[in-house]
Amino acid sequence: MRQRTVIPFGPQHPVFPEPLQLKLHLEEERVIEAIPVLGYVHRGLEKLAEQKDFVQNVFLIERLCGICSFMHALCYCQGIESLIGLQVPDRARFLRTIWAELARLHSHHLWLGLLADALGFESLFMQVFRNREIIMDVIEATTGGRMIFCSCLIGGVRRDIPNDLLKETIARLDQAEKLLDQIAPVILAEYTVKERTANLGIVTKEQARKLGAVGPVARASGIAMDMRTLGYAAYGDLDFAPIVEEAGDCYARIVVRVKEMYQSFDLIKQAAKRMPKGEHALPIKRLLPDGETVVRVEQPRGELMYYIRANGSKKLERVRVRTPTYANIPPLLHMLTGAQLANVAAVAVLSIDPCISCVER
Amino acid sequence: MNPLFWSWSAVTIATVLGGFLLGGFLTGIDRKLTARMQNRVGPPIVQPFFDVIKLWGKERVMVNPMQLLYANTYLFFSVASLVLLILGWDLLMILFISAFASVALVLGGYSVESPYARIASQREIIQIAAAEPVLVLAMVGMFLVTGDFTAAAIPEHPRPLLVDLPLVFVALLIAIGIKLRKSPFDVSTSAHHAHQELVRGIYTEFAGPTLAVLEVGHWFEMIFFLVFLGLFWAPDWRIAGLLLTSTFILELLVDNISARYTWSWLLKVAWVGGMGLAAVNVAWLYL
Amino acid sequence: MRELEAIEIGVDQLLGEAHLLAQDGWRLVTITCARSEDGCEVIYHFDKDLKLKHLRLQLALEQEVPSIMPIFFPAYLAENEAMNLYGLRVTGLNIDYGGRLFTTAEAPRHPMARPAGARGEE
Amino acid sequence: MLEMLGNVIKNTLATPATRRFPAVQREPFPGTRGHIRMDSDCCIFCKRCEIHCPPDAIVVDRQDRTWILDPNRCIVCGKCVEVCPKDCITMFPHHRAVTRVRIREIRGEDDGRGRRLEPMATKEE
Repeated sequence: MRQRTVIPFGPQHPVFPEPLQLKLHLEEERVIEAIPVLGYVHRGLEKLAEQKDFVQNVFLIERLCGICSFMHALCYCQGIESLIGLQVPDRARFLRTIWAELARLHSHHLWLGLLADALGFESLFMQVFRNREIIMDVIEATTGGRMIFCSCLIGGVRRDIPNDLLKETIARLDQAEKLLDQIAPVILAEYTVKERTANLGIVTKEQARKLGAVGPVARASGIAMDMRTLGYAAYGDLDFAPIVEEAGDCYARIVVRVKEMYQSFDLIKQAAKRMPKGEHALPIKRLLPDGETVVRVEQPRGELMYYIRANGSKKLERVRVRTPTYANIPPLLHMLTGAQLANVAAVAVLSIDPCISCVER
Repeated sequence: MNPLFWSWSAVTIATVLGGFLLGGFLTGIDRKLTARMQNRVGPPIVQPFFDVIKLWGKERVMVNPMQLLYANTYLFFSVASLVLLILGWDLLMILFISAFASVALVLGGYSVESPYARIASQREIIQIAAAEPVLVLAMVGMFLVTGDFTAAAIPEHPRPLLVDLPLVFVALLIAIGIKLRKSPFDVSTSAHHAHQELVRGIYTEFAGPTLAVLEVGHWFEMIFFLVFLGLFWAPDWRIAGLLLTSTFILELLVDNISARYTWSWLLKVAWVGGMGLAAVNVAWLYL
Repeated sequence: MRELEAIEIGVDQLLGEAHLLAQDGWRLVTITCARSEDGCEVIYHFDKDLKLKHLRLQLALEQEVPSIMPIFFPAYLAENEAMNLYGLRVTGLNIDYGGRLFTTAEAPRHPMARPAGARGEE
Repeated sequence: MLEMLGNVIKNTLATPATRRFPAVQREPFPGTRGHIRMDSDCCIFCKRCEIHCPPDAIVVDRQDRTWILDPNRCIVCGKCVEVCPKDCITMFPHHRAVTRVRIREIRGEDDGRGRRLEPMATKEE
């Protein structure tokens, strides 16, 4: 019988920005079994959402997760809007799209930096974060916050992007895109990166279906599932197609995300070009949500689902959040089994881009 | 007391002081240059000294008392190998002593319960196995050229070693990349930043003054290998200096343009590439 | 009041319905558990080609429900969560955290098990 | 390996993108939500900010004529700025350092003709 080591991978580990613990049972350096230990950041937000009134909830829901906070607010607001039967003004729809794509951009940049760092590629990590800073600046200039946008509101958005600021934003994003042009070939073609990620943690199309993978994990396995094709916000008016790769390995997931970064730049430019004039928010006075609904949006990490039940009062009866990482944990465990310890960081963290505060809420 | 003793003592003291200062400054330059390559401002050049002073002032926390012994052994043998190299002793013995330093580090990693340190120690052994044969072959090559195993014989040789041993020099670049813990060869631990897979590898469970000892030991190890490379143009120290500077910058550049690789790849590169090059060169000298 | 278009089923129908959905290529999105005054409501959300289908289960308090993990493997996280937070009784789980998916042993047993609006168990 | 080389060389020659942080600081953008401040001169203690505040960071007492902000709870969302009928809460773009003290605004009694009998005071407790 070979010696088995149990490595407590996390909850504090340089590669994890968030506290997930994986109990890795190793034989030499090969992972035999991985067991996730959750609950380090469980805050009972779903219960808290029942205590606050539904407008205050927007601010609460946004703080469910740092990286994709805007997506949570967007999803929640869309749910409430459908319950009170409110049609958001056109300009608000386009502004929401721009912010959603900015959130995707900065999330994917973060992920790319962490990937580089996990591969021991310190200089690439620094380059990616330098680029991300440009995106963060754009976000701060347009919303007033760097991580928590606080810009989504039931009935529209909280602040408008004036046209001159929009122009400036596009110019800055062009600069960021140019810098990304320098880095993308490195991550896509660099020998060491490619050698370490190709043929790693393969999830076939069939397995991805069975394990319920969502987002880039599913798309890298050949499933063209992208909630943006539902046409929420302004996505119905913009031209794009889900990015799909067939290989299903770690490298394919990198390719999907890098391509999505370019896609986001493109979507923002499209939205800015077609930006309609008009109001950016509608008043919601004396309108109360009633009934139940399920809303879905595409987060940087995949499908986000909200189930909201209201009873015609200010307080909601039930808010259920299913975040993409929650759905991607079973595929992660599948990938980890049989992986080398050296690849756990690269495979585990980076290919599913875990967000633990989302999972535990 | 004979005069030889006094001159040796003087050289030893000068080496220890010089090695400490030079090692710290080189590490500082390393960090500054790395930062500039990454478009950052970077720390001041004397930051490594600040770091060591700060570590020295911390509370001494040890997982077990043996750690201190191993850390000190590592420092002692790193210093000793550098001193003996400067004194011009037998190269094989010097290599042996520097290997002692590495072994002390491995034992230090093994002496704690942390699985990270243990796995890193295993990898460090692989690193030693990858780098040492190249170094031995290099010394055999030096012997074949100068007819002597002592370091003192090299500067007296009429031609620079590089002329006779170009491939050995290239092989040594790989070995030194491993020894300096630079990407893509930083599998067991990394010189400046927390390692991702294994947290900080061998260094994981070292803290405070004990970690400071390891840091300083690494400075001496670095200087030792640079001086060893300098032997390749030994008669003229100016050209040797130029050679060392360019080697140093090359290592930094490679560190910044590549990701870390796995240990199996490291073995392949060191044995097939490094030893292959060195062996071809040595065989060519035989013929 | 806009109700969700959910198919109301009984506990004994659950596994059969789930089997049919699995054969038809549906993906389990998640399981929602909500507590009402007199019992517990469990909603299973499924997705196929961006279309949603919901199965709704009304349970009395303390009533057991079989796990659909053998059919939809990813169900185990949501089921363990419902066990932990709502005190749902799920039987036949292969990966069982013992009702402690998120909370530790000294934490309240089912922190969200009170009806909506009320504060959780102290 | 060589894909990164051009980038590295370019960086070495270029000026660094980072700044020496505590010494050199970037000005925040004009719309940044940095921190809120209350000008108690115009506060009418209507409690609207308290009611709307999502994290319950503001406590207003009509009797004591105090307005207390717990900066540790405040999420700087700006809801109070929006709902204030007198516009006496303002958002400032600079961030305030983390603090555990609460900020208490007290206003003395009015003499009925718009003049204060006691001077207004901001206390940090």
